Amino acid sequence: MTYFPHSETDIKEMLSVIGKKNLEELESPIPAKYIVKTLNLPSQKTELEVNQYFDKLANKNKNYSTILAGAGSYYHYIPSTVDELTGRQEFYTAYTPYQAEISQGTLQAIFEYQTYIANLTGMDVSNASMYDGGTALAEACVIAINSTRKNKILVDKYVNPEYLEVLKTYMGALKVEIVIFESNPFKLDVEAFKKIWNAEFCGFVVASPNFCGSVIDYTGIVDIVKKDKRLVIQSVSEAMSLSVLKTPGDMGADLACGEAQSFGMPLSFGGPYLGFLTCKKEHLRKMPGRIVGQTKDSDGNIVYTLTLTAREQHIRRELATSNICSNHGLCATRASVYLSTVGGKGLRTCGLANIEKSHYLYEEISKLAKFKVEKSQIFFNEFVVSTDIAYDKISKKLEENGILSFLPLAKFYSSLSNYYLICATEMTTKEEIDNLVAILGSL
Amino acid sequence: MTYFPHSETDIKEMLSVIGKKNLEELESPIPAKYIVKTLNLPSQKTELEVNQYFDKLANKNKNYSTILAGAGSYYHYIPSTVDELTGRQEFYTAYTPYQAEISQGTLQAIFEYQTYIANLTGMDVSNASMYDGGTALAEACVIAINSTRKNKILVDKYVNPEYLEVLKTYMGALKVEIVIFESNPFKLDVEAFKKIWNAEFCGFVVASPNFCGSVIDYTGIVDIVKKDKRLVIQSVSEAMSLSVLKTPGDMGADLACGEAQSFGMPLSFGGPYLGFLTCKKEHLRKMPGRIVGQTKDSDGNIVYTLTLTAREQHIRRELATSNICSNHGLCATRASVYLSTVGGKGLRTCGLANIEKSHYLYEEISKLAKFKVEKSQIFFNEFVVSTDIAYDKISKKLEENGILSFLPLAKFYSSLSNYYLICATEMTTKEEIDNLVAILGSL
Amino acid sequence: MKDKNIIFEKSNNCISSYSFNIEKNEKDILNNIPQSLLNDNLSFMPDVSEGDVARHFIRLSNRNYGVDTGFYPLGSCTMKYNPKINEKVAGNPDFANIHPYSSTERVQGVLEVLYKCREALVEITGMDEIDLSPCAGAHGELTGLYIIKAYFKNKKEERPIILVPDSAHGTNPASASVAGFKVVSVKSDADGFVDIDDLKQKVSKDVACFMLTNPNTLGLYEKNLDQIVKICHDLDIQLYYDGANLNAILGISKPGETGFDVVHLNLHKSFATPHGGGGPGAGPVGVKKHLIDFLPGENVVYKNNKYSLEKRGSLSIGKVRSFYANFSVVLKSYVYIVSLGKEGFSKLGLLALLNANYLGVLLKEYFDIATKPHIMHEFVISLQKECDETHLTVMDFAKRILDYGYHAPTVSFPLIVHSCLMVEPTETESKETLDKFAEILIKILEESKTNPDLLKNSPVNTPIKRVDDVMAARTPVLKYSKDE
Amino acid sequence: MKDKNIIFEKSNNCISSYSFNIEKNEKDILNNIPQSLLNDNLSFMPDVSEGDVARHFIRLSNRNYGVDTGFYPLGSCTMKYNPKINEKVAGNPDFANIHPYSSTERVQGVLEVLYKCREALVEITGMDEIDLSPCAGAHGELTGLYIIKAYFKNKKEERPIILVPDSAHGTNPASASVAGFKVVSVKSDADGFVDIDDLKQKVSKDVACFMLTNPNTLGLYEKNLDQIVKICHDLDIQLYYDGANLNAILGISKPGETGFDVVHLNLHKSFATPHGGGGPGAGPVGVKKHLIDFLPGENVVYKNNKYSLEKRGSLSIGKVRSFYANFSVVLKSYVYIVSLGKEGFSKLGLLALLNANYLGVLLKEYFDIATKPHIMHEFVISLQKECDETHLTVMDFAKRILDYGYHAPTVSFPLIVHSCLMVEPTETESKETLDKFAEILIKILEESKTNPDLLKNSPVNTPIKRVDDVMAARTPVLKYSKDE
Ligand SMILES: Cc1ncc(COP(=O)(O)O)c(C=O)c1O
Ligand SMILES: Cc1ncc(COP(=O)(O)O)c(C=O)c1O
Repeated sequence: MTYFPHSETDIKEMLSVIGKKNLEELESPIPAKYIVKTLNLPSQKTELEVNQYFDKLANKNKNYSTILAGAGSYYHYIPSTVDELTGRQEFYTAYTPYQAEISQGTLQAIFEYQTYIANLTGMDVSNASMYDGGTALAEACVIAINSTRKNKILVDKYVNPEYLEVLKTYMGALKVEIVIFESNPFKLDVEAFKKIWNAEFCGFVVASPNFCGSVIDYTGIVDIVKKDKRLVIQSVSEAMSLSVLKTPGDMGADLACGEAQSFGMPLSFGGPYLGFLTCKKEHLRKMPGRIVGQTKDSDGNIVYTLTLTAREQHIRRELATSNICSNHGLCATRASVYLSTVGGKGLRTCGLANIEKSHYLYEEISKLAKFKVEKSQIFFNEFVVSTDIAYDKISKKLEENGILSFLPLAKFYSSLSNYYLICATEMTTKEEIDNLVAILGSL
Repeated sequence: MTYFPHSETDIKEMLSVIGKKNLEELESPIPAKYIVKTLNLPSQKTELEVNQYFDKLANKNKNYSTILAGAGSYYHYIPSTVDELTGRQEFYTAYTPYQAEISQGTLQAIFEYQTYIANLTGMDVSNASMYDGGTALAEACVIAINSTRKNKILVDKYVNPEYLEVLKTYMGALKVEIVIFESNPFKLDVEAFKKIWNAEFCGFVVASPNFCGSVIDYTGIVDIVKKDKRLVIQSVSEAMSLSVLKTPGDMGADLACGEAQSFGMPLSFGGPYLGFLTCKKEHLRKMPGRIVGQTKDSDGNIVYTLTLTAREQHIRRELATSNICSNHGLCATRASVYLSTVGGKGLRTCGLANIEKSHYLYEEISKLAKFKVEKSQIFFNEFVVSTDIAYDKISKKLEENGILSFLPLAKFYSSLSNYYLICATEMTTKEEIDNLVAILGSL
Repeated sequence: MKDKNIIFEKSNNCISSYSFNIEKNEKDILNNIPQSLLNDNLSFMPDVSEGDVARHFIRLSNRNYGVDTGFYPLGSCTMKYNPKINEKVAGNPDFANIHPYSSTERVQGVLEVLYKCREALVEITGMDEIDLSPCAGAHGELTGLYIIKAYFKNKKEERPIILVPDSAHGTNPASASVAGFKVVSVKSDADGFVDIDDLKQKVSKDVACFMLTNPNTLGLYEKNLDQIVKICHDLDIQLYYDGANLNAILGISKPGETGFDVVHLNLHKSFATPHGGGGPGAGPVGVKKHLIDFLPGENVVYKNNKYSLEKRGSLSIGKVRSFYANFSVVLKSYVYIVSLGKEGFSKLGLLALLNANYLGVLLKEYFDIATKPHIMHEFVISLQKECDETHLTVMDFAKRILDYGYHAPTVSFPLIVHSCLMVEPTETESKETLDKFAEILIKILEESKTNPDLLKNSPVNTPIKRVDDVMAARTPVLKYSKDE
Repeated sequence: MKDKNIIFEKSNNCISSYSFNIEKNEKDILNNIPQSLLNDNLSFMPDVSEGDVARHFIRLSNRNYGVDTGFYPLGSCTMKYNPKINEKVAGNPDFANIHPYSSTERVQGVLEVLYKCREALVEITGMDEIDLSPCAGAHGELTGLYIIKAYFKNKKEERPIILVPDSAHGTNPASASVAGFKVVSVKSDADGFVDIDDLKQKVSKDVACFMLTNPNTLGLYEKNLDQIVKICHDLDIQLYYDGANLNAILGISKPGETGFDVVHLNLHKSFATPHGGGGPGAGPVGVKKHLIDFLPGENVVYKNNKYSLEKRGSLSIGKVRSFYANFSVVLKSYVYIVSLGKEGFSKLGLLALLNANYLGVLLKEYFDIATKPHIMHEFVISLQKECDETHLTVMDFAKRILDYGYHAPTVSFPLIVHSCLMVEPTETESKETLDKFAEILIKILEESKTNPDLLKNSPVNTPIKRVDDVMAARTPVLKYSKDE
């Protein structure tokens, strides 16, 4: 299957207009020694063959029948409108909306996205998307570094470890020192914070919900950081929690960043997801990436356009706030469709369903003799379970039953060697929970 | 999940404008005794619940991994463009194109469909679709009856039996007598035909390919029927065969009708499919259903519109050529997209692939000791196999192996009690054929 | 006339022509079939790259108007919103890729859908049994009439006549005719109801059936329904309910409880499956007990924890279609039923009434609403006076509506009201939409007086201008040909 | 300013508000979380019926232009046709619904796709290894520069400088900066090639890397590439290949064989995955042997008949993203690769060259084509003279192009050509499309002389008129609020 609209006659005619004898003459600027004879690839396939080939590959995946795992990638319901409406070819096959007059669809959808995300995070400004939760955190830290001119940052230990790794990569190159705040997985110890904090840090990165699922009350440290004119950055790896939790803005954060995969992105083995980044007004000029603004056209109609581009790489080049160019715009459009479809009531009840299901699971597990939950943990849809049963035994049993759950926290934290992360969402059925608990009980 | 856009306030305001106190007052024309309190249906479900409910139902179906069966419902490849382009909401959620100025999409797609089908059947005129192959045959016979004023019709025995049943229902009500021409399943016996034929018949219905898959050369009887000014109607239950077979028009038929499910309709347990009906010019005024014609708009542009409506029920009422109103327009649009995507070369190679695969299967089966094929059978993608092995034994084995094949012809023809219908298409892989043959060999 | 935008003109035999894999060459493959039976006529077919095919059909779609584009108040057609979840479920390959001759064991999900949908429709209509096979409304009518025919045949009665009101939809008399009956029309009274006196004159033991729509095509609920039922049933005349207007009473009242013997439903209207620019629909037929034996084709039954298809008995009218039903359409409407549930259906009809009545009230000071007594789910505006005064046609009014971004109401139906527009908003339209639409109709009325040419030359904001229907019919061009 | 068409203004708290099932009441559920951590701020969210949401976004889509709408000659962006089969495969739930922390056994299909796609890209680029993790071109650049940084760090060399041509895309210097380098610009010569003398002056042991695009942003194949490679490699300066322009040489030549050490690809350009109005894309990075150890994150390996993800060694730069890759984007491009196969790739680049050269020839009599020596897959038109003469801006020309139903070429890039349009047709456009487009450009040129106001006031045939960008930036309104 190829996609070349030329007939043999067209090619001949075009070559003759150009004044070439054959297609190969067009290669002439390339030294002959660099011309490839033929690529060592399989032969062209018909669409039917392609389809059969990928059906076979897809069948090699064996999907779980139950997913009770999150850890930065959440199994939520995607309303039927999301694929249907975002799938419109006009959204799908457009480039970045450089020509506003024929790109109002993308522009308005993104403007609506910005409104949703800014409001859900309690901030003034959202950009048009980042790649993912990890890079969004790195870019947020760049803002903090640039606006404070400090080369050190304090980061909570229980920030999503994937994000932390990304942050280390980005900061390492900039020679920014990351200091880990060895906090408690379940709550923030203000006294410990006071001990480690000083104005040499450009800011503090707190995760809530953190990687253990805990909702963290960090209001106690906001004034401490603010007094030094440093920034509080909240990293949110489960955007669905914004449906019920106090916004980062209301908690006192200056920047919020994170992952909005939950707003309509399929699990898709980890990508593409939807990074978001929002800030209070005063940081606007330091924001990375595209931003859509409202304006008027020459008829006086309200319209939308890419704006404040003087921050960006194509204008500022090496002085730009970031190097990001293509972002995850279609994912942002998906989020717009998702949030518009579910609306306020849908988002709220979805959040409530997450709390209800996960707390039911928590209660049921807490009744099992061989498993322990943390009594004090405040969580949205994910929590920590500990047990002395060997991981292999649990994992084998769950695999046999087609259940993805019990992510071992030991992979990420040596201190949590018998601890597991477990998650329930609105997708989880009571039967699935009861089934899991029965299986655990039998171990 | 409901789809009512009203707020409670809207409802109140609207009621007050109308001057009603509550919604129930709007029911007043209906006698109170006929008002239902509440329907005995399950409770409203959220979209997530609906989705889970139907996922469960879908999982109760156990699809075959191999389909080597046709019999009026053919397993062909549907290019990715078909769902993608026909799925555009502007096509999907439109009504019959009564307002041509905002319906050019449907109208032109149907005009293209008419062009494809008229040409593929070698006829002058196609209507905008019929419900399916069965009703198309019945409507074709109505044309023959009305244009000859004869109340008898001669029908080949090996017309698709589903169509024959439909024909019996329609003709029975009109007191038209159906006489079955007890022909040979593999070829038409002209001498036998001459014996039974007379001018009391309004016409002769021949199937090619017929229900046994045989391509029938009926050119020998065309003159006989024509001499009496009666009509030859060819019923085609596998439109894909038109990719390689001489057109009904060229064979001498006056009317062609049949099933074009193969042009982009999924199997879908038998419907909705796509009936087609085409005719030579002289029968145009007797055609049932919608027809799209080319014309101009007031700017002089070429445009399309529903035309020749004076044949139809909404104008002619009881004198109309048919009662059909809604047809299978979107299926016709699917066929347009299908045929435009595959084009001439695609359709041709698809036809060739059907011949190649089915004849390979035929050859391989012919090598088996316990199975017999008909040496003289000329077929496109479907043929007849006979064996003395008990049906239950074959069927059990095939079911175990997830293969749908060997449809017992005994279900339809008592004379063919050990005969089975089997089909291979471009979808069939060599492995599937070899696998089936190996299984048959082991019986 | 050459249309440069037709797919056949875009063909250029491109090097990326679509193809399927064959191993042998064309000639060898074709050797399996005698030369005399082969064609060589695909040269008219295009060979266009996929990208150009995509652009072609996307362009066409952009020249089309659907419910998802905007308000579609096409009376009698119930153009309500088509939920996306219905499509998603129907697109599931475990539903879509099923051969109709699969073994019963492998299609339990399909059969359960059919069974349960039928059960739900029985409950909703108040009939005793439902058959899902008909492909559309008219096909349902035909099936219903076959059933009635078979019923009388079985009783050895000759009943050659079907009564239809003069306000009936064209399919009613046409179906009667296709079913081999003679049609006799029953007059409407001044208000638009069935004229009881005329009915009394026309009933007899020669009449097999009286076909009604209720509310009728003027949007009026038959006020003398009990009387009509009695008049008919006294002579064993079967009462037929054309379900095109069911939306008005959906969830409020059941045709089966008001005396109807046969009813057909339009799943593509009342049950929210997309009409697709002309079907596919589905027109299930419901009957009362005395007619069950005559239902067509097969029946889905549930026995010993297993669903299966069973051929009906010897009194059955036989099949009216190939295979069992328009399965995916039935499936979509079943998704709709499951979604709404009893709570949804308890509001559906009421909101359809609310919308029609509200819009009617907004318009009644300005327009002559033909259905004065009481509006149900739709109403008919007569523009007779306006047309007489301005020398405009009702079509001019309709076309001007397109200019404002709406689909026009149904034009010139029912036939008994001259120069009419039939407006059916359905329950899925918001107050805001109705307010705006009323405003526009009133504006157009104003325009018709101050600037009638605006209407005469309309539409101007549409992809194309006013279409010449006369030319289309006078010199029919019904397929494209390269040489013309 | 109130936009009546924004979703937030459509909200009316409708009775069909979407919801999820909960068993307990809200208060009881929220009891699980302290009051002080809860919000009460969703009142800004709309509650709109699904039908109105559908109409909203369909209306928006109708105000957008994609490749499927028409010709999109946006230079440097390679807006080719996005095959529908790619989307169909990626939509398969067996690919889409996979959690990244699934056990290796359950994701063999996913891993095989990743492995084989990587293998194919290694073959296509001539690099020794490819990493699939970066999310876009710029992200690939950053990753590549991190790798180079790590390489020199491992060699204990301090190399603070990155060279970029003055014609480079903005992401090149920006990425260098984000990667903690200093940027030094290398001049272009009069024809647009790298000025070798300037390069010679700027290279030193302080330079880590020279970032090139080849063909460069003018569409020129660097004629002195061998020399450039030698100059750089003599000082161990790494040569970086920005793959944005790979389409020109795809299937013709391999960057890995011409001396590049690092290359990134834009799967959303050269490999036909949809750009979606701003991503998601994927920007795989390829390197030569000496850099493999520094690649980021994890690696898909195949051992003992099993695919798995393996963390890379201690020299790795670490992760540049969460999880492994933009899987569905990689999958789509792999479908594309499998579809085209070696035969497809043997034509792809040549036809891209053919289209650009053909269009260039059609235009060169009328326009000043900045890339005189030889056009590859795109070319740059300078409108400096025309703008000077008519007092129009290049933007006026671009906007007028929209009026004829095309997307405009890239405007004002590369920066070294004043008032320029950069035109890239790609191989999926037909001769017919190119002929028509050339005709229109020539017509607009004529218009600019005879009726410049036409251009100044353009566009007029678009859904909206010319946008006021100054106002947008001066008083930024970046989110909707009800009260303003
Ligand atoms: C009153 C009435 N009856 C019958 C029909 C016929 O229904 P269908 O188009 O589904 O055959 C219609 C459809 O327009 C109608 O409005
Ligand atoms: C030459 C060049 N380099 C790099 C990029 C950046 O690629 P992306 O937008 O995928 O980050 C672009 C995209 O516009 C480009 O044209």
